[in-house]
Parts: sequence; C-alpha cells; structure tokens
Amino acid sequence: MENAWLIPLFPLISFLILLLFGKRLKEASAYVGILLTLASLIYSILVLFERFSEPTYVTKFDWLTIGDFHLTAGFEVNQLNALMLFIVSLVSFLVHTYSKGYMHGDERFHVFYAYLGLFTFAMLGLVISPNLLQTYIFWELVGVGSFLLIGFYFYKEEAKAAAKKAFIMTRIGDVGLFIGMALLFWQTKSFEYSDIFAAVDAGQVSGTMITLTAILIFIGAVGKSGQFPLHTWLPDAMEGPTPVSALIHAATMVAAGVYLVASLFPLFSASHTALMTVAVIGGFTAIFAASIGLVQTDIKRVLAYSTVSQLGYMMLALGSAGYVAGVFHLMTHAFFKALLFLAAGSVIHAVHTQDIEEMGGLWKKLKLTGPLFLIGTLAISGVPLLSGFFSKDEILAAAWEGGHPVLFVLALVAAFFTAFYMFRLFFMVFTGEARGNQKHVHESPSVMTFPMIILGVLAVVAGYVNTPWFGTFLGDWLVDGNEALAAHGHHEGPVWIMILATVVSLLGIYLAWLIYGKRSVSRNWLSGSGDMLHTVLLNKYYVDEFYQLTIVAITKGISYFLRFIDTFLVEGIVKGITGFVQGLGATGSKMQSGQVQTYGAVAFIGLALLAVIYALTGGYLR
Amino acid sequence: MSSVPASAFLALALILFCIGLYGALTKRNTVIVLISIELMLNAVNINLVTFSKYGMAPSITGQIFALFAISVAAAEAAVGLAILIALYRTKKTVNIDEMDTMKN
Amino acid sequence: MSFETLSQFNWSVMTPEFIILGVAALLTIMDLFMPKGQDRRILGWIGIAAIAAAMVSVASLAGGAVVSILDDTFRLDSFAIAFKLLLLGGAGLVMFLAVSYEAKDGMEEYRGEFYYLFLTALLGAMFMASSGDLITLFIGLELLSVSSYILAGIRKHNLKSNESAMKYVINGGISTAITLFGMSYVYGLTGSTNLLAIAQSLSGLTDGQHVYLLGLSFLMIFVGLAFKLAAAPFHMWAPDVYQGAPTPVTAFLSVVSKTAGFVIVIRILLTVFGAATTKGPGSMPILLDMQDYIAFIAGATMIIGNVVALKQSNIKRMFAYSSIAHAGYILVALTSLSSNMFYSIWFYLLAYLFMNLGAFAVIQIVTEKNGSAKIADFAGLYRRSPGLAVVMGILLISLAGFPGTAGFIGKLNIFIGAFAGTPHYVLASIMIATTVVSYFYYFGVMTQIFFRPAANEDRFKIPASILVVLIVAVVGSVLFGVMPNIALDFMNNNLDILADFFS
Amino acid sequence: MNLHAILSILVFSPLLGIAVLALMPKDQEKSIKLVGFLATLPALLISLAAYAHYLAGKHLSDFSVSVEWIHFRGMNVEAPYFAVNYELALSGFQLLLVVLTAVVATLASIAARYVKKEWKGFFMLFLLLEVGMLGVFTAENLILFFIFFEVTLIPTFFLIGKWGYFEREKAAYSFLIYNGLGSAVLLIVIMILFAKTGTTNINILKDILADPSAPVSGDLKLGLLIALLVAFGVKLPIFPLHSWMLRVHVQAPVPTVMIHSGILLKIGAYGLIRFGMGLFPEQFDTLSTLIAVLGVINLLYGAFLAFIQTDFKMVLAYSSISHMGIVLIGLAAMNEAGVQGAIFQVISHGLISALLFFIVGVLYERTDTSLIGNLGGMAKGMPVAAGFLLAGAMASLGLPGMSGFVSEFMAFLGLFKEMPWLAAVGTIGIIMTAAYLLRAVLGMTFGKSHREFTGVVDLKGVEFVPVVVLMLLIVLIGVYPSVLSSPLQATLETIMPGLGG
Amino acid sequence: MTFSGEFLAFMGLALVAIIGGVLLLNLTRVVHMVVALIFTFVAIAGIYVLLSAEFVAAVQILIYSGAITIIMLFGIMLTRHNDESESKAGKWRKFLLFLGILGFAIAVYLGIYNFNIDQVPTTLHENNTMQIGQALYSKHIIPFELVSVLLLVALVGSIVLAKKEDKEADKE
Repeated sequence: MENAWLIPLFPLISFLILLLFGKRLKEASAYVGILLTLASLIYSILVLFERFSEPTYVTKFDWLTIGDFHLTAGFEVNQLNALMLFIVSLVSFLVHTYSKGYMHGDERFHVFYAYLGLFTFAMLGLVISPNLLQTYIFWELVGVGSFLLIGFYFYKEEAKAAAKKAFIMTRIGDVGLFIGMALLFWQTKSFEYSDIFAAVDAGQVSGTMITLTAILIFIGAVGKSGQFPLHTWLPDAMEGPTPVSALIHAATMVAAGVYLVASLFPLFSASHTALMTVAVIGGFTAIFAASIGLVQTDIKRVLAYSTVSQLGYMMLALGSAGYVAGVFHLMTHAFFKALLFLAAGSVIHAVHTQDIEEMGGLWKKLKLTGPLFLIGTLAISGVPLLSGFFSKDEILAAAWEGGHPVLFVLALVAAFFTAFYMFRLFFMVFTGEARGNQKHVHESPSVMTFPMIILGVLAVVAGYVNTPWFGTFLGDWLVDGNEALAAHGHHEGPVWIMILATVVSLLGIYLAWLIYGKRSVSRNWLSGSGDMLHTVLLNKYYVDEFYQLTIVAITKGISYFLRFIDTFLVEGIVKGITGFVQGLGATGSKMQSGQVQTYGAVAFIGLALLAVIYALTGGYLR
Repeated sequence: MSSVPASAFLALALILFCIGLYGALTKRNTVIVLISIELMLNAVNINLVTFSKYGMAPSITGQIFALFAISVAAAEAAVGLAILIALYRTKKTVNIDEMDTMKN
Repeated sequence: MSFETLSQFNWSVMTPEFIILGVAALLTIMDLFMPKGQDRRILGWIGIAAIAAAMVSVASLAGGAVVSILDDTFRLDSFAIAFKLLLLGGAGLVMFLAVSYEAKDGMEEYRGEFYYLFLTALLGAMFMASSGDLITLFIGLELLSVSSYILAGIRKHNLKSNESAMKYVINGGISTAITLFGMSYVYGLTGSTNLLAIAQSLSGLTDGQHVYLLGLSFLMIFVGLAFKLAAAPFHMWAPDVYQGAPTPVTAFLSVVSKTAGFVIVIRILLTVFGAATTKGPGSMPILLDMQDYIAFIAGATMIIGNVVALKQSNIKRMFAYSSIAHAGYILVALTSLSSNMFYSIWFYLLAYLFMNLGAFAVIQIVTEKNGSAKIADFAGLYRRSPGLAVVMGILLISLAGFPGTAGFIGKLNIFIGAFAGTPHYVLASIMIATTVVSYFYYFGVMTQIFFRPAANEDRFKIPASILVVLIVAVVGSVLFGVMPNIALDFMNNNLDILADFFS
Repeated sequence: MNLHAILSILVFSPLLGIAVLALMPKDQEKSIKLVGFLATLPALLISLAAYAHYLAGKHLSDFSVSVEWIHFRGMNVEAPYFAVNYELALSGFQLLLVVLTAVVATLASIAARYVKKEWKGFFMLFLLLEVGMLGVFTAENLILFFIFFEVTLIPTFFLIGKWGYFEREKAAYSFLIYNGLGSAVLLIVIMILFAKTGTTNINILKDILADPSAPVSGDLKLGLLIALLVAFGVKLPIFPLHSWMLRVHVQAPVPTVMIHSGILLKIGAYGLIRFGMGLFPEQFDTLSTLIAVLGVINLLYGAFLAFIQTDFKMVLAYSSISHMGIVLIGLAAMNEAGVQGAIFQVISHGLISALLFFIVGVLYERTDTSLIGNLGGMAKGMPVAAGFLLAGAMASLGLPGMSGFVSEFMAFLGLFKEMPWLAAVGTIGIIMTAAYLLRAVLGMTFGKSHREFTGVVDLKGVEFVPVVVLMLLIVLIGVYPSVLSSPLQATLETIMPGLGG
Repeated sequence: MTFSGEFLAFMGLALVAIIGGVLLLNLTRVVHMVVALIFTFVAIAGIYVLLSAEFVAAVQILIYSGAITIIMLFGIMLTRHNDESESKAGKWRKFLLFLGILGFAIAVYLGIYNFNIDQVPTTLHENNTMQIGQALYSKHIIPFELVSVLLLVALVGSIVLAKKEDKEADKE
C-alpha cells in the first residue's frame, strides 16, 4: 500500500508517452494505454486485498508552505479509497480495451488514448487524495479530462458547445466546493480530512459553519454529479465518444460527487440540514431526471438521464444517512451503467445512429450485445437477484429508516420510472421491426465485447457482496474501524420494502412491454394524456432555455452594460480631460493673435489683477 | 516746508504712466506706441526725481537714476524706430495691428 | 574721486567683463576695417575664444571672498560666479550656432555686428549677474535687451524678423517701464539704489502703508522682469519673437536671456524683499508674504506653457512655449524659497542650457535645410540622419524630464525644495501634471522623427561648429543626468552662495 | 569571489548587446536577431546562477551593492546632504521577478523573429527595456527604482509606436500618458518621502516610517499610500485606469506585448507590495477593504468584458485586468496566504500571458487575424498550436496542476479569512474566467473551420522554445509551488511583522 | 496745503502734462499727437525744476523735447504713412485694459496718496550739476561706462537696421 501512489502514475505515464510520441505510435497507442491501465488495475486489486487485512495507510509531504501553514500532498488508502481505486481502474482498463475497437480508424486515435490516460490519472489521483485541497486539484483535473473527451470531435459545433457547457457548469459547482473548502480551512486550520473530522468532532466549528461549508461542498458535488439544478451538462456530454460516456459520465467522474460527499460524510452527518439538503436534492433529481428519461429518443441521452437519476439515488441514500447504501449503489451502478453504455456503444457502432426510432429488431443481429444490454437493463431496473436490486433495496431501506417517507415514495416512483424507460429503450432497440437502414449491422469485434462480458458478469454478481441474505460484507468492511461511519452502516430494512421495490420495478417493465413490446397500448398513451406534459418532458422541463434566458442573458447583459461603461464612462472621462486640456490649449492658442498690443495688455491686466488682489487681501492698508 | 506734497508728484507720475500705458497698448501707429512708452519712462523719472527730493532718504541718486533712465529710453527709442523703419521697408505699414504674420 | 581711490579696488575681478568688452570693441573695429567681401566668420571664432577665455577667468575666480567695487556697483560673489559660468557657457554655444548660421534676408552685410552684438548682450547679462546696485542691474538689463532687439531684427529684409524685433521692442519697452516704476518706489522708500543698503533700511519696516507700497513694487518688478523669463503673464511675446528671430538668437533668448532674467529676479527679490519686513524687525519678510503670488505666476506659467504648446505646428513656437513652461518649473524652485533654491535653479538652468541649445542646434540644421520650421519637417529625420534623430531624441527626453538625463535631476532638485519645509503640494502637483502634458508635444516631435516617413531622403550636412554644440549638449545632458554630482559638488565645494549672497 | 558586482553586471549586461548592435550594419537581419537573442542570455544565466546560489543555501545579501552616487543639497545643517546611493540588492521576491524577467525577455527575443523592419533599432530598444526591467526589480532605493521605471517607459513607447499594428501611435501615446501620469504621482510620493526623511533607501525608510516619531504624519502616510495606489494602479492596471492597457495589448508587437503583459504590468504589483505594503503597513490595513473591493471589481469587470470581446487580444487584455484583480485581492487579505498568492499570481500571470500572447502572435503571423470568429476551427489546421493555446487558457483559468491555480487559490484563501463575503462575490470571477476563456479559445480552436487552413503551418522549429519553456515553467510551479514559495518566505517574514499578523 | 507759487506752478505744469497726455490719446493726426506730447515733456521738465533737479530738467528738454521728438517726427515722415490713426483694436480689449489700468491706478494710488515722510531739507538744488557729475564719475562710473556701450550698441543697431542698402536703393 505504501506504493499505492504508483496506481495513478501509470496512466500519467501513458498520457505523457502518447502526448510526445502518440503521432508516431498511431494505433499502437492503444497498447500503451491498455497495458499501463492494466498495471494500475492489477496494483489496485493488490491494494484492495491488502486493505482487507491492513489498516488505513496515509502518507504525505509538504507541498506548499504558507507562513506557518504547511499544505501537504500525499495519499491515503482507506476502505472507500481502495474500493474506488478498484472500480476506477477496472472500468478504465475495460474502456481502454473497448476503445481499441470502437475508435479504430479515427485519425486522432492516439490523442484519444492520451486523454483517456490523463483522465484516468486524475480520477485515480482524486480517489487517493488524503485532503480536501488535493481532492480539489484532481477534482478539477478530471473535469478537464472530461472536457477534452467531450470535445474530442472538436469540429462538431455540438461537441464544442457540450464541452464548454460541461466545463462551465461543473465549475460553478467547483466554486461552491472552493468556497466551502476555504471557509473550512480557516475554521479547522487544515485541509486534511482527519484534522477536519477531528475539529468537527471536537466542536471547534460552529453548527452554522458546518452546515454552510457542507452545503457549499455539496454544491461542488451537485455540479460534478449532474444533480439538479446543475444537471444539464451531463446529457449534452454524450457528444463525446461512447466509451468516454461509459467511463466518465457513467462510472467514475460523475460518481466523484457521491464519493466526495461519502468521504466527507462525518462532516455532513454533523449537520442535519446539510444531510437533508443532500437527500432532497438527490431525491428530486432522481425522479426529475427519470421523468425526462421517459420520452427521450436518443439512446445515449436516455442512459444519460438514467445516470443523473441514479446519481440522485445515491445522493438520496447518503442524505438519508445511508453511507453504505450510497457507496454500494455507486459500485453496482458503475458496473451496470458502464455495461449499458458500452453495449449502447456497440449498438451505435453497428447501426451508426443514436436515434432509437431508427433501430428496432436488433436482438437477432447483435447476439452478444443484446443479452448483455438486457442484463444491464435488468440490473438497473432493480430486478431481483441482480446487483441493482440489492443496492437499490439498501437505499430504499435507508430512506425509510432515515425517516423520510416522502423521499421514500419519491425513490419508489423513480424506480418505477427507471424500470419503465429502461425497458422502453430495450424494447425499442432490440425488439420489433427494424425501422432504420440496418444492412451492414454486425456484431462488434471481441476487443469490444470482452469488456462488456466482464461488466455483465459484475453487473450480476457485484450485488452479492452486500445482501440481506448472505451477509453485509461490504457494509461492514466500509465502516470498519470508523465510529463516525458505523452509525450509518448497513440498513436492515423491513422485508416489505424489498417486495414493494420488486413489484414496482416489475410493474414498470410490464407497462413498457405493453407499450413497446407487445404494443397493445398505444405509444401515444402517455403523450395523449397531455401534449403539454409530453412537450415539457421532451424539452427537459425547459431548464436549458430557462438558463439561457436568465443566467446567460444576465451575464451578457452585465457584460454589455460594462462595455457601455468602459467605452463611455471610463473612456469618456479620459476624453473629457484630454479634450479639456486640448481646448485650453486651443483657447490659449487663439489668444495668441499676433497682436502685440494684446500681449502687452494681457501682461498688464495680469499685473493689475495681482495688484488689485493684493490691495484687497494684502492687509497692509490702514 | 514745501507746499506741494510728495504724493501730488507721485500721483502725477502715476497718471502719466497710465496714460502712456494706455497709449502704448491701444494706439495703432507704431511711432505713437513708441512715444507712449517714452511717456511711461518719463513718469518713472518723475517718481525718481520726486523721491530724490522727498523720499525716505533724499539723495542725488534718484536724479542719477533718472538720467540713466533717460539715456536708456533714448537708446530704446532709437532702436525701436530703426526697427520700425526696417519693418516699414518690407511691409509698407506702420500700423501695429497689421503685424500679425506670426500667430498660431 | 581720485585715481588713487579708483585704483584701490581690485579691478582684476572684472577680468571676464573686460575680456568680453574688449573683444566686443575689437570686433567692432575689425569689422569696420575688414574688406567688404571677406568672410566674417573669423569674428565669430574670436568671439568664441573670448567667451572661453572669460569662462576660464571666471572659473579661476571661484572660491574667493566676496569682492565689491564702488559701493557694490560691481560685486563678485559666488552667486555671480555660478551664474556667469552659465551665461558664458550658454553664450559660447550660441556663438557656435551663430558661426554656422547662414546669413540671408539682409543680414549678409552685418555678420560682424551679428557676432559682437551677442557679446554686448552677454556683457549686459554678466553685469546683471554681478552687481548689487539697482542702476547697474538696470543698465545691464537694458544692454542685454537692446542688443537682443537688434539681433532679433537683424534679418532686416525678412518680415518675420522685423515683426519679431518690433514686438520684442514694444513689449520690452513696456516691461522696462513697469520694472522701473516698481524700482522707483523701492528707491523712494529707501533713498538708495544699493541692494544691501536697501535691505538694511527695509529690515525694520513697520509702516503698513510703506509695506503695502513695497508689496506693489514687488509685483511690478516681478511682473516686469517676468518679461525676460517669458513667464506668465508676460510670456506672450515669446512665441512670436522666437519664431521670427534668427535661430541662434532664439536660442540665445531662450537660454542666456532667460538665465539672466532669473539672475536679476533672484538678486533683487531675495536681497530687497527677502529683507524687507512686514511688521517690524524680526517679522515675516515681504518675500514670504508674497510667496503665493510667485506660486500663482509659476503655476500659470507652467499650465499656459505646456498646454498651449500642444497646439503648435511650428517647432520654434513650440519651443517658445516649452521655454515658458521651463521658466515655470524654475519659478517653482523660486517659490519654495528653500535653502537649496540657488542650487536647484542653477542646476536646472545648467541642464536647460544643454538640452535646449542642443535642440536648437538640431532645429537650426533642419529648418535651414527645409526653409521652414514646421514640426512636420522633422518627419522621417530618423531615416535621413539617424545620428541627428537620436541626438534630438535624447534632448527631448531630457526636456521632458526623464531619468538618465540632466532634466530629470533638475526636476528632482526642485521637488526636494518644494516638499521640504512647508510643502507646496499643489504647485508640485501642477508641475508634475503639466510635465506629463509636455510628453504630448515632445513625443509628438519624436513621433515625426521616428515614426513618420520622410518627405525626401536628402541627407544633412552637419557643420563642425554645430557638431560641437550637439556633442556638448548630449554629453552634458547625459553626463549631468547620470553623474550630477560633478556639477553639484562643484557648487557645494567652491561656491557657497548661501554664505555670501547677503553679505 | 566578489559577488557585489554581479547585480550590476546582470542589470547592465544587455547594454553590451546594444553596443554590439550599434556597430552592426542595419540590414543584416539574421545576425542582428541572433545578437539580440544572445544579448539576453547573460542576464538569464546570471539570474539563474543567482537562483542556484540561493538554492545552495547561501545568502542573497551576498549580492547587495551600495555605492555613493548623488548628493543633493540638503535643507539644513543637520542634514547637509540628501544622498542617493546606487544600491542594488536581491531578496527572494526580487530574485523571482528577476528570473522571470530574464526568462521572458529571452523568450520574447525569440518572438522578435516576427519583427519585419528596422531590427537594429528594435533590438537596441528591446535590450534597453530589459535593462530597465531588471533594474526596477533590483533597485534598493526609490529614486533608483523610479529611474529604471522610467527607463522602461521610453523604449516601450517606441516599441509600440514604431513596430506595432495599425493604431500603434495612439496606443503608444495612451501608454505614455497614462504611465507618465502614474509615474508622476509616484515621483511626488518619492520626493515627499525624500524631502521629509532625507533618504530613499527602502529598508531605512521602512524603519523610519515605522517609528511613530517620524516626521511623516499618519494622514500624510495615508495620502501617500493612496497616491501609490494610483501610481501603481495605472501600471497594474486597476479599474478605471485601465483603458491604455487594452490598446497596448492589441497594438503592440508580439515580443513587446509579451514583455509588457508578462513583466511591465507586474511592476505595478511589485511596487504595491514592496512600497505600498512594505512602507505603509498600517495604512494599507486601513485601506484593505477598499483594495479588496477594487480587486473584486477588477476581477469581475475584466471577466465580464472579456466575455463579449471579438478579438482574442482584447480577451487577453481584459483577462489581464481580471487577473490583476486577484493580485489586489490577495494583497487586501494582508495575511501570508493572500500576499503569497498575490506574488504567485504576479509570476504566474507573467508566464501565462507571455505564453498566450506569443501564441496569438504566431496565429496572427500565419493568418493575419486575431478575431475569434475568423479563426474558428483552427485546431484542424494547427493542432499543436491549438493544443498549447488550450493549455494556456487552462492555466489562465486556474486549472490545478498549473501555476494559475496555486496563486488564485492562495489569494482567495487569504481573503476568505478576512472578508469572506467579498471573497465569495469574487469567486464569480472564477466562473466567469472559465466562461470567457473557453468561449474565446473554443471559438478559435473548436467548431467548424470557416476557412481553409491548408496553407497554414503549425508551430515549428524555434517557435517551440518559448511555448515549451513557458509551459514547463507553468506546470512546474503548478505541481511544485515550493520553487517559488521557499525563496519568498524570507520576504514575507519581513513584510508580515509590519502587518502585525 | 497752501496756495503758494510753487503750488500754482505745480498745478499748471501738471495740468499741461496731463492735457498733453490726454491729447495724445485723443487726437487723430499722428503729428499732432507728437506735438501734444512735446508739451507734456516740457511740462515734466518744469516739474523737475520744481523738484530741484535742474540738470535733469535740462536733459529732459534736450533729449525728449528735442532729440526723441525730432527722431520720432523723422520716423513719421520717413514712413509716409497715412495720417489717420484709428485703432481697430477690439472694444473688449480696450475695455478690459481700461479696467485694468483703473484697478492698477487705484491700487497704486492707495499706496501713495498719503505718502508723507518727514521731509528733511535737501541741498539738491545747490550745485546740482556738480553733484550729479561727482556722483556719476565716482560711485556710478561702472553703469556710466556701461551706458556708453549701450549707446554704442543702439547706434550701431539703428544704423544697421535703418540703413538703406545699396541694392535696395537701386531697386527703388
């Protein structure tokens, strides 16, 4: 574990190599990337196993000295970090592998791999950071990785806009995190997690300050994890290549927000308000995004809204004090959502479109992708025995136990929606008649299917690390040795919750089958019930438009107003002054008429003036 | 002692000085302007001579000063007139307000 | 007074004046007897030699005790020596310009006069520096003035030259009258023309009426003498006269004549009004009481000079306003009345001598080549003659008061005085603000020289005598900018003006 | 070895180049450019050697030099002379700025390959400018500082006015008059101090002014500080004294603008820190709220205006205003974090803006435009240049791992301690910075290309040197900020006690 | 103040001087103006006599009423100008100038109207010329010599400037 810092280093090396020599390596770049991430993966597995038996390892060195404060850098391997290291390096490795097939033939192949390396480095760095500052640093770097990869097809206007949007919107969140971090620093005099928790425990920080900083930090998480109201960038981010969506916008980076809240859980749990905020935002986002997902027709966008919704779920879990639930769902979600994206990528690779209206009947043609996609769909829908079932159940239990009946109901409804739209997607894509041009449809090469298979397996089995039946191994391990977290460990919910959840998801699946599978219910059933609602959903509640009209417009307005000030007021004053001086000069010049008597007159009048002033003010006259 | 107070002489000098000044700054003919300046210097001389008799410490110095002033005034008048003649040769005018070829 | 009485004086201290006077007389006679067609430049060179000799002899007098001849009608003190050096140096450089000045417009016949009139003017200026008697000072002033009137108009077939001289005479006459009017009251209140005697008798002045009259005469003398400084309100003649006069004469007026003006102003104001009390012995001197008026005039002078200069298109007119502005700067030093006033004024005039005369040397070359004196004529000078352009650049930078040049050190000196003791924030602010305004027109010339394309590519031929001026000017501007102590130490070590000015 | 002469050699070494250039025929373009480049090397090497000297654990005071120079006539018997000595010295802060200057100057001399005419004059002025800059940062007394300060003015005026773009003369005049006014105000301050205390040595002055019995009253000190704020505010620039700088940044030629935005603007910050804060700590404290507000205004004003510019140079110009706001924010915090952040920002922005302006220069050279709209999609034709541009923008918007972040972080951290609300308002600037930089940079590099970039060559050959060197330095500082912070500790320790913090 | 002969003489002379000055301002023909001024100059000479300055009075008559007036008349004749002299100067300038002069005169007058010093008997009138001569040739020898230079300069200058060139003469 003392060498865990090597894990992020491998992808960094990959990035540097590809940056310098990528052009010459061409598609051989893939091997550099794959091998080095494999090294990371192996090492993280080792670290993970080591961590089962050994205590948390922390090391640090002085990074920057500010007067008496020594800001440090270093790394830490605790349970959460080790788990995240594993998840990230695994998904990254799989995506690296997958991309070799998916990106084949792209002229900027090596650039893509370089970016992947950069992102993986940053993400791994993020998860082993022992302090808030370092977290923030890598937090921003993953943002850049994401930005670069979203904008990979830079010549597309949409990609450009999406990349810009992603960066700026997450930056808004980051500023919240930044403020929270800075305030917290002056309260606790440290960025170290351990010091912060100790200070919070010792009551050195006032309650309001805890709430304030926690909420500010949560704003950062909101931005990164695409929570309402900063969610709009995430669906747009689908402009990036699909493997990227799988890696960044499903499995790892977007989960960083959840990870941040999780790793600062002791801080959050010290403030009821903060937790409540997290839960409410999470719950709302879950159902809000799910409802949008109901009507989208772009395969990746559906998955994107699903991601937003699922992240909301995780937040809901954390906010309901379900620490384990949140982390657990983070893990299972990483697997099945990555699977879904890769499968979707495989579909797109096959049919060269992302519009599900142009797909259909692909089950027979994509013999491997189809079942894998189905596994993913079942897992996310919370069908029993798959990983999603267990983690979702854990969340529902946490919400119920946490005493948030409203949130519990929200979660249930969201689960229903999820099941519905995911199966809507599945049926639209794989069953029924082929609607688009599907002449050249073929299964993806094995380099692409191999990662999917692994993820498929994980999507099925990952849930068994923490089940009510075979033991809550994960939950126990995560909170092991940490009293603050122990209180928020595994929630043993009532059995009816599990049954209710199962019923709800099955209902959703059934409804989807009725409409899109069997087609016994008109597709317009929903839209028919209210054109308005449909339009609203289709337009994602007009949030983007709202932002355009308010924030963007206001910013532009301020800018133009300031430009007015700049050109007229600032420059105007300057012009006024120079004009005055010039005018004075011109007047003086005009006085110089060439009339010698004027000159004499001016001189004498000057003298007379002085004399009169002197006579009046001199004070020597009796 | 004397029936005429010093201030009367000084006032006379002041009046003549002002007349000279007004003439110098308003008259159009340059010769008159030069003469007006002479009048101003004359006014000064009255002052000097007055002070040499009625001053704080009467002395002959005032008269000497006046003599010097007279000689200087004569020199100045001569040079001024010479310049005027030179100017007249090129411009054919002695009107002072027509001397305005140089201005901004 | 018998010969014995006369011979008891140490006449040798007048050697510099005798040299100038003698050579002036010699030149007059030589001019008279030289064949008509012969080149009279030799007279100019003789004049230069005389000035050099006079300078040496003045310098050799430095460090001695105060020598007074005939009741201070001639007075050699450190102040006189210091400023005579400036006058001689300035006049010497002007003579170099004059030697190469192309005679035309009716002055072809009078080159001889051209040279020795400079010498008589210089003689007048030297007496202004070296006398403690109102009459002598006045005669010196008039000798300088009358010589200058003639010099300004010596291109007698040139209308501008005539006009220039005419305007100079008229304004000069009025200023003389005003100054004399003021002096007459001073005489009246003291019965003496000896400055120290005047100071003595005024040092116990209590009568408010007399103080009032003295204050008025202060204003009259100051405004009258402002004519020589080209300071407001008596500045308006300067642009016209500078423009019309032959360039060496303009240079003479802007440097030597101005220096002489400051000399006489300092001499009279400080001795007479610095001693005259307002309310009996020991009370505030009139000079301090009138400080605000000097400040006002200084401020107005700086503002007018710099602001109006912005609008000029003729280089000589622009330099006229520039010289008005510089007079204003020096008046700031006078206003401050601090104990380093003599030094700051002296140093500033020294710096001004180099930079302004150098600039006029360039102007003379360029205007003679082009036949006009528009600023636009400098366009492309950098292409036509890089050396000349760089020289002009350095001199302009010095005039603008940038570091590395004597102009900057001069300004620093003035500032120290202005801020020490009772600080003159407003006046110093005006000075510095108008200095910034001056960047506009100085750099406007630079813009022409360096940025604008040349109308033609004709090269310049720089006569040897002007080359001397240029070299001296640049070396002086830079040397005293980098190593000002050469001059300051000379002042400090040899000429303790403060100690012997009032004795 | 006697090290006391080193600083003088360092500062005046470019003069050697001027001398050599003066002897060269003016049409030998290649060799003139080579000599111009070589002439910047001695200063670079010496400054790096000085840094190494520091790293070796030796004292920077080894370099101090003090020689009697000017004796102005004093005012009275007790103080017969107002002495101004020729004094140069290096502290950690100064050392960093000197290194920065030497580096940027060398790189700018490479960028001078784009100069099209009168190379000889260009390089002579350029080297003179370098003398001025090096002198400004090493001068130990105010008069000497002022002299070097003004020495930078004149070459810059010519460099802009003669070699700039279309409206060069106007820009040069703007530069001259604004900076002239600024330096005029500065001169007043210096002379008042000089006249009151009889010295201009910064360290002695600091002691004198700290003494309550000094002949300088509190009100006067406050006035002087405000004057200093104006004087250096022009240079920095602080809103509303900024408009000259926009013109200069748009019109000046590439090497000049690299120097200008990289170093000359920093003189303002240097002055504020060294003199404003160093000499008048109490008054600075009184004004800290004002300064913080000014900083935030600068930050936001620049950012919002940069958001709507169509010319990338204008974006960068406003961005400079915005970034200098961060310097003010850091200073206003008056604590170690803030001040250190401000100093970091000074250096970091020096590197970043030099980099960005160089790239813009390269683009302009190839495409004759710097309008964002005209350059759209340029990444297609010049991927490497686009990449560096993007990286530069990232550094500028404060991406961690690059120098911009460290400085921004510390400055804000500092202010959050003292004035959290103001700091919170200021953080809007962080968002806006991202917004305007991405808008501009993506507008240029990404998207559909509006023109054929076929004939356009990417970065090549020697052009890589400035870009790569600057980028490496930016990353080095971002990753290992101790390269800057450790030399600064001593400086901060001397400033901080005065702040009572 | 008593109406002594001296007083009457002063009043008369002063009146003549001032009238001469006023006429100078108000006459239209240039020659008349000069003639008017001769009265003033002569009257001033009279004033000098009243002030025990006989030598100065004599010089005044010689130089002013004689030399200067004559060369001025010569000047007028030489320049053959049109006799009418009417200033076109702006009304404003005249008005301001008048105000200025008025202000100045009042200011000065306030200083002199009761200028009275305890008068001591002087001996100026005794051997006035000799006193002047002695003073000139002893104490004021230096300015005296200097004036000679000044007059020489004026002489040379006047000749230089006013001399008609041969070439010019040929042309005319």
